[in-house]
Parts: sequence; structure tokens; C-alpha cells
Amino acid sequence: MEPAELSLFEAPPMGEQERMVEAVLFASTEPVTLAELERRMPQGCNPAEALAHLRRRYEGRGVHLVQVGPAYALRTAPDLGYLMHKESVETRKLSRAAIETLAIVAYHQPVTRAEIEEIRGVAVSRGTVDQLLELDWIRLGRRRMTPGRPVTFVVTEAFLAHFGLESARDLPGLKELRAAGLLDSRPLPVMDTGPDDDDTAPSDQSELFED
Amino acid sequence: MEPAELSLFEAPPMGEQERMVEAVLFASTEPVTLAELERRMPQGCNPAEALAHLRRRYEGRGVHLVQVGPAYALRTAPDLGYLMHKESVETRKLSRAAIETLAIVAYHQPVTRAEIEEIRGVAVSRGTVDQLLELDWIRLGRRRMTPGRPVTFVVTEAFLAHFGLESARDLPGLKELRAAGLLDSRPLPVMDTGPDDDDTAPSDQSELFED
Amino acid sequence: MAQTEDWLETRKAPADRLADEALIIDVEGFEGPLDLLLNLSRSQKVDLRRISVLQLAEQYLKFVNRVVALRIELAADYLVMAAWLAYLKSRLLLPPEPGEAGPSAEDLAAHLAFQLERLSAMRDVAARLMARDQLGRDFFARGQPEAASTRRAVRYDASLLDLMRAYARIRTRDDFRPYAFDREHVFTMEQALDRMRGLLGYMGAWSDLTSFLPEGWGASPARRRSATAAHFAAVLEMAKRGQVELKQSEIFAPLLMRRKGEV
Repeated sequence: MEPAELSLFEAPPMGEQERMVEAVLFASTEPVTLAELERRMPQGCNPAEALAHLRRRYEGRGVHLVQVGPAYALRTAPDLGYLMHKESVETRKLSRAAIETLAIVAYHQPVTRAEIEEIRGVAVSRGTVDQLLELDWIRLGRRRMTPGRPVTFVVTEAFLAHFGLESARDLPGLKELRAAGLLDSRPLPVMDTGPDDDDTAPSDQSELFED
Repeated sequence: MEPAELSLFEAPPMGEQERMVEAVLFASTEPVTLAELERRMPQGCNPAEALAHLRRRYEGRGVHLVQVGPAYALRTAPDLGYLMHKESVETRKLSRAAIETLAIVAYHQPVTRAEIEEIRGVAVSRGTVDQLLELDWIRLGRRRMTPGRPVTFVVTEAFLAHFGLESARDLPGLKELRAAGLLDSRPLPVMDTGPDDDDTAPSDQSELFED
Repeated sequence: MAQTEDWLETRKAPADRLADEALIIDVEGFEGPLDLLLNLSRSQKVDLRRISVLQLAEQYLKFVNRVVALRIELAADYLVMAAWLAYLKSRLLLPPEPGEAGPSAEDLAAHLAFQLERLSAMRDVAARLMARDQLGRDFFARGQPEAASTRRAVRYDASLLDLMRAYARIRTRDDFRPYAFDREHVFTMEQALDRMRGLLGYMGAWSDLTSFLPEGWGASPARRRSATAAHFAAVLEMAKRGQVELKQSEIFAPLLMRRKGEV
């Protein structure tokens, strides 16, 4: 069969666009953004719609279409992980400190080092932050506009991709934590013995999750 | 209805076997033989039949099931190869000279070539600057109002986007680099004489960020 | 406070003593005072919001006292917390002084309860996060990305970490690398080669390499290391050129050398 002749001004039929999206996502190990798909496909294509079709087509199959932040990727279905022993890479065991720090960054982002230490009640070791940066699971966010302009940390798209999250809003238990007020920054009541010199300012981590 | 109870000797339904083959072929780094499939799948499975189903399912799609010698693999459809150009892009690390020059521009912008050389302690080759200009990570800033009116370099929006920074001001200062453990590598072997206080680092480029 | 009184009565129960000992054995396993408090609070088996801070403070102080009695060194932050809890305890037990400024003891207690609840909540979600299906463990990306095209382009990449490291490298080099200082303690291979060439005529029978080290380089370990390494490299070079022979009876034994052709 001849491939459909495409005029310069006519987008390929949707079935064809779906094939294209499928091929591009399939060939890549990394999630591909909508913008990237648009750039690669012929003019006039609608990759968003093609993605929706493709997602439905792969429902219940051995491979799934997943969203990672603003990007899309094909991944094997989690229930078949046991078949994949050969492919799985032994990841370095994260320390308890690293896991907790990661969770605090994810749920409180953007969060300063001082705030992490406040929550954990213990100093954050150098290596912990370094390790998470190196895994590309956290990165620097914007500086806090408070005295000292401390840097903040936020989680990355690689973090979302690794844990199969579409966005930071989908973190497990986020709503409950917020409802219980556990994500509020609640500074220690000021003691009557002079001001507390801890200059961590009230954080507003909610900005990230609010639209 | 209850899910079919599988006795020890009863294989999963063919649809399930097809999912398994699909996932294994997708995740595998190389083509997979029938024997390998048999080994990985639960007892009693018929990978040959599952492969035949899968091959039919992918007919006319963006991805094909192909046979490579005695093994099987999923490959993008050959007619869509033109979409794959991006995957052939080879990613290389920037040279040490380039990354150092880039870091100096980012931390000291606007900065002249002479100043970069002074900080690095070696001449900056034309190729290094050209490469950074070409990558669109640095650009020319305004001329310095000093004798010779040398050009200055500043980082670009593309630089900020690539490194996930809101502004160059978000770059961590020396103190923060140290706190994150990035400054603890001492290039000089410890001498038995001489001062040992490695905290004397007087330079703190944070002045740059102070208003 | 009746509840607290009850608890004080029973605090010497053998079960409690056993629990204390278990905690002491674990002292290194705690990640700071807050972690310890959270662990102690578990024994109250109540909602963290309804926890008795007074009771918790008692437990903590008792724990710290026991550890100190056993002469286990406690990090300063444990002691700071102990001092603070002792203060809080006194505030909770005594009626507020009239006209006293600042937050009430109840506010402080509530804040501590909040901190514990928050830490506990973060622990829970951290566990939930790690229990999720993970890429490369439970689900997988394409194993064989395709690079089908003949068009090849080089894309240069660098991470923020690379950038920061590069900058750190430059700055630390400035701070710690005065070159004159360096040379004072470094013997180069060229220098050693020059010296050894001059000494070649004096190498008769097998002799120890270290006996050829220059004056004034044997005293400090760093200088000795540098000179030894340089001379070792130099004699290897000379052996390659066929000027000397080397032998060593076993690992770490003295390295012996002599002029080639000498019998």
C-alpha cells in the first residue's frame, strides 16, 4: 500500500499521527514533551490528541503510556516487573537521612536547608544533599526572598519519572498532610528571652501546588 | 467472576502472555530469543504463540515486531525513521575549559575575557568562547567603559533554562557550595607543614548578589 | 495532672526499665533529639496531638540522665533539648507568674507536639514514597533506544552540579594553591633523573634506592614521599633505557638497584 500522499498544508490523518507519536515515544528512553513532539512531527499535527488515542490503545497492555510532568513516556506495566530482573539496575541504597530529606523536599518544596533541619531536628549532612543532587532527584529552586537569600531545593522531573508521578501534586498523602496543617510553616513561639536568631522565614511551599 | 484460578501447571491466559512478551521485548536492551522468553515467563507459557499474536497486533503501527536472527525485538516502523533524527544526537560533556569559563561568566557576569583569564589563571582559547556562544549559553554584554572598551560576556536565557535557574542570582555561593560538600575536595595533598585551616577561603562571590 | 502522677508511680516497673535499656543500646541509632522524642512518644500509644508533653519531657530527661550516668557521650544538641525540656517542664508544673510575657507553656508544648507529628508524618510519606513502583525496579523504560538516523549532531551537555563543581574547583585552586609553596615540598621526576644520572657512576653493588635520596628530604614524611616517588620513577626510566637493573625480593621490600653490566 502506498503511504498517504500528504499535501504541504494538510496534516496527516490522526491514525498516522498516532503512529508517529508511538514511534517517537518508543524510540526514546526519556520522556518527550508535547513541544518536542510538535517540533518533530509535520506541520499541523495535533500530538495532544494523538497521545490521548495512544494512551487508550495501550490501556491494559504490557506497556503503558505515562505522563511525567510536561512530558510523556512509554513504560512497562508495573505488575510485570518480576519478568524484568535482568534489566533492573541495582540502585545504591539510600540512607534513612537521604530518604527523609528527599520526602521533605518533595512535600515542602521549595524548602531551605534550615527548614529541612528544623523538620528533621538534626543537621543535614553534606553528603546527603550532594547524593540527591547527583541522582538528579532534587535541584536548586529560586532563592528565598528573606535575609540571607537562602537557596531552596525542589524536586526534579527525573524524580517524578522515577517514582511514576505525573506531577508533584500526585505525591501520596499530600492532601491529607495539607489538610492536617502539617505542611504549614509554624515557627517556634518566640521565647521571652530575646529573639530567636533562626532566620528561616515562613515558607510558602503551597505556591508550587496551587494553580 | 473470580479471576481464573491457576494451578501450578496451568499457564496464564494468552492475552496475559502477550502482555508479558510485549513488556520483556520493550525493556530488553537486546533482541530476546524464544528460549530466553520461555525461561523468564511462568511455566507452561507458549511464547511462540504470544509472539505471533503480538506481531499481528503491531501490524501497521508505529512499532513493529521484527525477528533478528534467532531473536525478537520491537523496532520503530522504518517509514517513520525521519522522525528519529533527534535520537542520533550524541551528547558530550563540555570540556573542562568550557565549563570553567561558563561558570566564571555565570558567577561574575558581566565579565571580560581578560578577567576570565585572570580568574582561571590560563589563557582562554577562542574556540572555548566560540563554543559557548554557539551553544547560546553566553552572549556579548555591553562594553566595559574602561580603556580599550573590552566586550563583556553574560549568560543567556537559554543558559538559565538549561540549568533550571530563575536567574544567575540563584547560583549558590561559596559558603553554600561548601555546605553542600562541593568544596571539600582539597586539590593540594596535605603537607606536614604549613597552615591547615581550610576555612580561610576569603573569597566569597556573594558580594555579587548583594544589593 | 492526675494522669502524670499515675505514671510517675509506675515508672520503676521492670518493663520500663527494660525499655530504657533497649533504648540505651540503640543510642547511636537516633537521628537527633527529635527522633529520640518521637521514639519515646511511641510508648504513650496515643495520637501525637494528644500526647502528654510533660510525660514525654520526663522520659527524655530520664533517658538522658541514664545515658550520662553510663558515661556515654551525648551530642550537644541532645543536651540542649534536655535543658529546654527541663525548662518547659518547670513552666508546665508551676502556675504562670502574673504579668509574664512570651508564649505560654502550653504554646511551647503544642509546638513540640506539632514538630513530632510533622516528623512522624514525613516519615510515613517517605515510606509511602519509597514503596511506590520505581523506574528501573518495577517498571522500565525502553531498553534499546533507537538511533536510526544517519544524521549525527553533537550536543554538549553539562549539569548544574558540573557548573558548581567547576566554579568550586577554580576558587579552591586560588585559595589553596600557592605555587611557590608547592615546589618547596615536591621533588619532580626530572630533578630526580638529573640527580641519578650524576650518581650513576657511584652505583656499584646492589644498593637500596632510599640511600640515594637527597639531603634534607628524609625528615618530613611528605617530602620523603615526594622524593621517593620521584626517584622511583626516575630509576624506572633509567631501567627502561638499559642503564640500571632493579630488583625487589617481595612486596614492600627495599628496592635494590645497580648499574647495568656490573657483575
